[in-house]
Amino acid sequence: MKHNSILIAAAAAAAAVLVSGAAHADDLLKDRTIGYVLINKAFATWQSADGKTECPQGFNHGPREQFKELFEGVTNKYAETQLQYEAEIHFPGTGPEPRVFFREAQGKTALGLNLDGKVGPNDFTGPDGEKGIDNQMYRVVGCTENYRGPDGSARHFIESYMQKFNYNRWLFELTNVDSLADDDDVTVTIYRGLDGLTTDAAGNFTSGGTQRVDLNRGKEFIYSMPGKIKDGVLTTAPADITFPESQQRGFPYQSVHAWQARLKLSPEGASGLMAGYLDVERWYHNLPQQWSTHHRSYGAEPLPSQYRAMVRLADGYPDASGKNTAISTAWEVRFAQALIMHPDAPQTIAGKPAKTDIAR
Amino acid sequence: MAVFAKAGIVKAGPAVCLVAALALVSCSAPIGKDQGAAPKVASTPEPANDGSEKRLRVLSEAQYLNTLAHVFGPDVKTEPHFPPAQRYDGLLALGTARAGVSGAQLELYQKAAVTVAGLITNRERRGYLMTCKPASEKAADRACAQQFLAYTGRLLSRKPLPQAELAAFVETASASADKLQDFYAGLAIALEAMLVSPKVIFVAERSESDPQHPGQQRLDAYSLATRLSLFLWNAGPDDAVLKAAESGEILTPKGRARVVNMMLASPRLETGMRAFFDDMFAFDDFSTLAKDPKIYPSFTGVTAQDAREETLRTVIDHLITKNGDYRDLFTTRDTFISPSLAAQYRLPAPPTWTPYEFPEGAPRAGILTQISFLSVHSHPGRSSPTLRGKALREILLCQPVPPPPPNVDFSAVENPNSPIKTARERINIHQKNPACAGCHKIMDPMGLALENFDAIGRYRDTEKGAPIDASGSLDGKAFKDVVGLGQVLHDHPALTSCLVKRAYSYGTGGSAKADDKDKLDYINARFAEQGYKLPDLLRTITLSNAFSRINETPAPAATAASAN
Amino acid sequence: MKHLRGLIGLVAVAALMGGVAQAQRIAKEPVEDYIHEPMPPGFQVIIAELEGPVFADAKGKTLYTWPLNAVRNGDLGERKNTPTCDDTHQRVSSGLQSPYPPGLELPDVENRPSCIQYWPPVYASADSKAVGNFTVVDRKDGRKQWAYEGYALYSSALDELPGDVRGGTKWWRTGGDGRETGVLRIPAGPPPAIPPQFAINQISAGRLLTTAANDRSVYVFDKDTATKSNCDAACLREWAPVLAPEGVKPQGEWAIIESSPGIKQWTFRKKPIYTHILDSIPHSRQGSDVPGWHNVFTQKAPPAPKGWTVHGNREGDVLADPEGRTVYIYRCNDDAVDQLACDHPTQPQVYRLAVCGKNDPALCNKMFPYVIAANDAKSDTRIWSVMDINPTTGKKAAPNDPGALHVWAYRDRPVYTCARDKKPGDIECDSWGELFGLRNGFKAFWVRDDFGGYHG
Amino acid sequence: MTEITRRRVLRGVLNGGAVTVGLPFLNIFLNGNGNALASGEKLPVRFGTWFWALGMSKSVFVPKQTGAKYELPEEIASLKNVQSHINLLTNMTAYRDGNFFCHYTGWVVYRTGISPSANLQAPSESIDTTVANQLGRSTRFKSLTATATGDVRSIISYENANTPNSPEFSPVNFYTRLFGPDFQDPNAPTFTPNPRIMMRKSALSPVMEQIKDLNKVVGAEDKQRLDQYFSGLRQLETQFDRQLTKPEPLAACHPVKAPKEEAKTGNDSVLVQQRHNMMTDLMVMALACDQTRVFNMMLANPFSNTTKAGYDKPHHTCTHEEPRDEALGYQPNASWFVRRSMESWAYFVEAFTKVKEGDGTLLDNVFIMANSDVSNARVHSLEEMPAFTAGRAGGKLKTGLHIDCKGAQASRLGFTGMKVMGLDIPSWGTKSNQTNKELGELLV
Repeated sequence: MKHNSILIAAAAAAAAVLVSGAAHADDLLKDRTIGYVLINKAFATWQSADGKTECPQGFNHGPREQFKELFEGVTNKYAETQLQYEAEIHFPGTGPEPRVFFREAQGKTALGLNLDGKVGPNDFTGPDGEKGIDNQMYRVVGCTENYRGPDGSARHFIESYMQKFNYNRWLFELTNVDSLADDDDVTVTIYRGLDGLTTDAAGNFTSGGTQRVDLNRGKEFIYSMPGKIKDGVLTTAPADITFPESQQRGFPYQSVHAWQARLKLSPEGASGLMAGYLDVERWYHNLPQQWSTHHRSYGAEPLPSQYRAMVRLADGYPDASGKNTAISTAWEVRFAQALIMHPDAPQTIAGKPAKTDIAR
Repeated sequence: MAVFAKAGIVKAGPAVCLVAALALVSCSAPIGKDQGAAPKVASTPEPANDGSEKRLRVLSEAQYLNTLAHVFGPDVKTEPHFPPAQRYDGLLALGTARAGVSGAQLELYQKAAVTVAGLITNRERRGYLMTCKPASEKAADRACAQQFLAYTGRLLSRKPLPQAELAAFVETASASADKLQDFYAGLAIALEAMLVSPKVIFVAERSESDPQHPGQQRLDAYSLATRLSLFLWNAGPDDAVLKAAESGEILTPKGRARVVNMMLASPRLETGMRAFFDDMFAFDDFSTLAKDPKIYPSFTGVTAQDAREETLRTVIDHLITKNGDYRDLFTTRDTFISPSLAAQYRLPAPPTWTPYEFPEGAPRAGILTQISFLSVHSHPGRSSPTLRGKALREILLCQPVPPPPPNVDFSAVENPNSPIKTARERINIHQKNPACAGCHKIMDPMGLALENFDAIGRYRDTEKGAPIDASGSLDGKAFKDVVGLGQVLHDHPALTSCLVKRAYSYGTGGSAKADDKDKLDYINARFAEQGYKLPDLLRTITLSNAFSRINETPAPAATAASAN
Repeated sequence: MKHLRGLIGLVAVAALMGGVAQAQRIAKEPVEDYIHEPMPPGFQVIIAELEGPVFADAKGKTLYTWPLNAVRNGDLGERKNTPTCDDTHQRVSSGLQSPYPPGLELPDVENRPSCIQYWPPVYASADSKAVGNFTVVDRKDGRKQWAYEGYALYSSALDELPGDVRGGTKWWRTGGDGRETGVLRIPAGPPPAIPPQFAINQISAGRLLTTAANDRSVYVFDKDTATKSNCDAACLREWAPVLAPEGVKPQGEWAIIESSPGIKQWTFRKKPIYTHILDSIPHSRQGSDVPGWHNVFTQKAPPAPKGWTVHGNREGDVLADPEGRTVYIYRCNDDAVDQLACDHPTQPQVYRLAVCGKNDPALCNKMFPYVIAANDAKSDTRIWSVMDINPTTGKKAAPNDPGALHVWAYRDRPVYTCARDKKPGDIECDSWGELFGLRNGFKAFWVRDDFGGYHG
Repeated sequence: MTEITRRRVLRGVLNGGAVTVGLPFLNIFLNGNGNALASGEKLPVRFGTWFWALGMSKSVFVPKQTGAKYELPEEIASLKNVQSHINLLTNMTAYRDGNFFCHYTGWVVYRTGISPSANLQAPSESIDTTVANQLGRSTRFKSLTATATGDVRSIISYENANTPNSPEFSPVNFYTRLFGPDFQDPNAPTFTPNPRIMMRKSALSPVMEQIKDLNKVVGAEDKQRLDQYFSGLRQLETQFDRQLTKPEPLAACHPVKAPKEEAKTGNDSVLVQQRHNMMTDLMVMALACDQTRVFNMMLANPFSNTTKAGYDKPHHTCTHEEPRDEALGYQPNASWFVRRSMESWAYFVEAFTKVKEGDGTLLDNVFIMANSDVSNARVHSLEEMPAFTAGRAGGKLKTGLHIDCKGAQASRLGFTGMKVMGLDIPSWGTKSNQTNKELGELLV
């Protein structure tokens, strides 16, 4: 087939753009559709200049420090120290931890969105004064170096593997869009993408790249929800979603209830916050699959203590016994505008009948 | 039709530009006559002619490496970094017929030979690349050395080695093997010497008298095989072509036709033609192309590399895969895009190369409007109608333009905060100054037609707010925009005759001269009759006497260049 | 071989003496051809089911080397010509696998065997002389030991029959990234008989043929014959013939054809071979999704037990039991200087219990259940087998022991499923354990990967 | 003493293989005043590289001032007595071009101008091989690579894309290879020509025969070109001749004592420095004795395992794990490791000044480029990367400068080196790392 059919369809509209020239945001709309690909992502951790406001007792101790605090002078048997700590990491309890002290982020200021529409006692106030911000995860990670900006280790590696490992490619496409300035009824569809990010001469990730949609292995990450655009800011209706997040070792995903985004749209892309109630068990279960205890000590992240804090601070989606299973969380995100391609026919490998011969 | 020969113009000066302009004007008049294909007439017979000169050429680095790859395998690689050839009469290939091999260069060949010989005789490869095993690995084995060196010598020097020379190499291999007590080390020494020998590095064409036409000289079988192979495959002849030379079949019209058709049908024709067009379009400029990252952050090294590939892929697909009309290359909306080019064209494209057709009415038509031409003939931070116009004249119409006079005052053009907005206003300054008007009149009109594309080939319809006027005229034919220019170029007689001239000189290894006019006219006529198809042009050239015959009397001692 | 105190007693020494049936698989599937190098007297080459040709001693025991490699905080393993695996019983951890300190007393330290009890050196007699790539190196204890390409040779106490390769494997990125797997022993074998343009990539599905230069998988086309390539122009846009030298001497399973005028193309086992231009990752298998095209293995891995299945998910394909539950492999390498393994039933179980159920065997059996085999279940390959396991101790049990489970095993080590997996293709327990399951933990039995993740 | 022509001596040498030239060597091989090579050729310029691991702590590494007079911040304070011999280049960029491999992409871009597309697989030959191939005189060793890591797997040079050059990692082996039995001391009377080069020379005769055959078929003008080629063969022959004749005596080359015992293996920073200094002394003497003209020295692996006594984390783990000290503004222990590396760099440069050559020192006739694998190791950043040059390259290179390269491509350092060594390459590197511009400020 000489020409790829979708290419022509998408391109015919593109020609209109070519003729008109200037890259005014609305011009990037092609048959009322525009796509974006994620290029930056990190927990939204509000930080004071010297860190003293939110972390008066300094930052948390990591595995190396906790090991000394837990076992030095107590025992030096491998099974009762290293294996015991690893067992506690993989099956953390929720009881007290006498010999170690976990520092939660203090203060009332945090970044994030008002997830429950209410202004509750435990809510935060945004740096810009917005009330009712729900972001209890900030308390959990706010004083752990791994997650603090600008170059906390886990923060850096989660982002760098998001950028370079296509398993994590994450797109959203706005359809039936009349204007990128104001439109109270657009459709937001999330996909996993298949292609790398485009870079410019200086090595920064830029807009204009192509992203094919993964209707095959990435089918489980496809979600759709309504959205509104007001004064160039997109807000999406809350929806339960999952998204891939791997540092190329394990291949886990995150699960978020009432996920929603508030993004400022610009010709080159979109930036702002996304937030929701992060499933505590899934997020914690992913940690040892993502990075080892060795890497956790890069940013002094004490996993067992962190689990206890999450369980304590979880503020949503109670289970049958009334224990909350999710914790309000916010991420700072940036997207680049991208040309999204839908393959002709959805391949259905995932649904393929089971094979028996390993070496087909 | 008056065509400039660069060497003929002694020194640049206002008068000279005027002459050039007049010549052009005169040549524009007859355009009308050739308009429209001549009625179907029996194919024009080739005029009697005594062919081209016998030449001594140096293998280019690509030809040397292609030959090694096909003889010893794609993983026998070396990066010799031979100094680049000099462009002569529009082609680097013609520079190889004048270049010598200095002592320093020979050391590069020698070092490359040591790497290659080492790879061939190492433990991993010897089992596959050598058809025989020595009696003992610790001593000479004349028979096995003879078998390998005969086989390799034939493929590397493009003809069987004379018995005496082969014996000398075998003797070297055996003496070395005994001295070093290692058969393969000895063989490597002989192979190193062979790889730097003149019969490998140089292409010395030999002629013989033509039995059917007494008194007429022609290329001997092996020289013809080599000329064909370097032209169509950009590498030495393979075993099959050499066999056709050994049997003499290649010297018979029917035999040569069979070999030529085989070579035209081979995927290796693509390698040959990519090398030809990359040379003709002067794409070696890409190796030094750099854009200002602050003004054009999206133009990266990858974009430049893909832009070069886009045009080559379009040309090969159009001319070979689809056997299309050469002139349509300047109006076609078909192209190939890669992800990085897609970002420039603001189109979606999956990884690897995808065929793509610009929609009707889009300003992109013809390879002129592809990012390669537009970006390589522009300044780092600004487009340049003059550079683009000059390139189109010289590359596509074979009309060299004299260099600018030394005392040009660029201040008016260069000062950044002048009230002038568009390139057209800037260029008009040239028209007022007689010293410049002569040449700029023949360059700028075409360049201005391309002003809708900035220095990295992205479309724009205004410059600093002012609308861009892309109209103009080429040799008396007016056009209102770049698509119009493409159409005018499509019908310009110099377009097809320029390709013929370049192809014939590239194939025969030397620039066309005054007395080649009737040969070129014949080829042009056949080219027109066959609908300007490249494979047919290649067949016409390679089967012609103009290609295979040799005019024994060497050119007059004066420099070879002469107005033609 | 000196009988070991309890730990390895179960090895049927008698079976070995008898040199029971060669482990040669029934030659239905082609096996890998190799270069027949000169070997010391008594040495032999045996075709292992997964690893292909491996060296073995006179009794058929597979030979291993332990090449030097980096762990997080230093290097372990052996340099050339300097064997270090000796009779010392290590008592403490080396601390080289960060972030834990050195000097922690190893589990079950009293019964911990010495390096050479697990890895008996292949001694050479005083008058043994070097042959081909085999040389004789001196051990610190004054004895002489055979070495291949300079690395000292050992056999494994875990191997029972000729063809067993239970000590170490070529499958995981062994010897590659020791920073995560620890420094592993790898089976030594003769070089494969393939032209230098090609390389072999050991994956779970077998010995995958790729190009040497950039690890691109090669493919064959159903429509081709031994002497003709039927890949037309459109096909050639997605498939590139692997070019061969002009006059190569066809040998063994390799030959060349002129697939189109002037183009010489390699053929392997009478099929022209190509690379897939659209492959997005090295040693990819995406090309085999195109109808009519197949990856090329010099030797395919033995099939999984009857009825087992393969399921797709967000990263690739994984092996599953007949009910579609993903199958997991447990691997463990301890942190001592001699890097002994801890993932075989005869080895300490405390490592596994720590990460599968917080040292509680019951929780372990709930979270990571064994794959129960039918009583009459039988495996027709050596690499898959059934064994009886005491689920509480994790050790081998006699068939009629009370509470013993009849379970499936891979390389003589039980395989598991994962209680958290809910549907076929789930990989909840993949990369679970120390260093994301590569050092002491569980990895799903990956059969294929489409995104280029680390599968260990 | 009878007049022994050079030709007869050579013939004697050739036929007899190892021949003891029992005659006073001086007046036969030296020119009039005995300080330049017999052929009157200028002293050769050598090309070298040096590698340290895990970048720098920017706030205490990058000087505030640029140009000639800049103060050395504390992390590079140890460079004070070589400051006048080196140039410090800061703020260079290695472009990823779509691929990134931690601690590999950075240094491979410096050494090949290409961002590798597969981890631990070089995209092409490294710059030292390119220079070695282009250098005129082929010395005994095409190039010499040494490492202070004591580990043969430490790769910093590639012969071609698939063949790394494994380094010399043990001082004792390096000594034996350099100055062991087959060392040809230029000042000693005995000399055994290398049989392989003898054979290479004799192999040229069938090649010269071929020219007669070609001369019969070419025209006058082309005969000139064949003559030029023939003189090229002659030049090649004299090249081999020179390698077969006893090398001119080199005052700077004097025998070195063999290292007493094998250097201790171990990753402690002190042991690494000891091995580095031993390897440096041997390498400098090898250059003084003209055993090679291209050399590489590698202080540590990119994932450096160098340890600090009493500190439980090796260098690489420390760069990731050590928190930044708020007061100091950098990671104190990570900076400690870089300071030790800079001490080794100072020792390396200073070693060249201790060898007299002609009327200056060896450092005057050498171009050394030094680079690392990252700039901020904590996040593997490839922007704002530091690098050094050392030596005056026979007078072509300025020294004593700090240059802020304002984000220039890292490959421009290598391109400058190749230009200074007289290579005629239009451009180097690919994609965003492709360059054809030298660092002008460095050139005299």
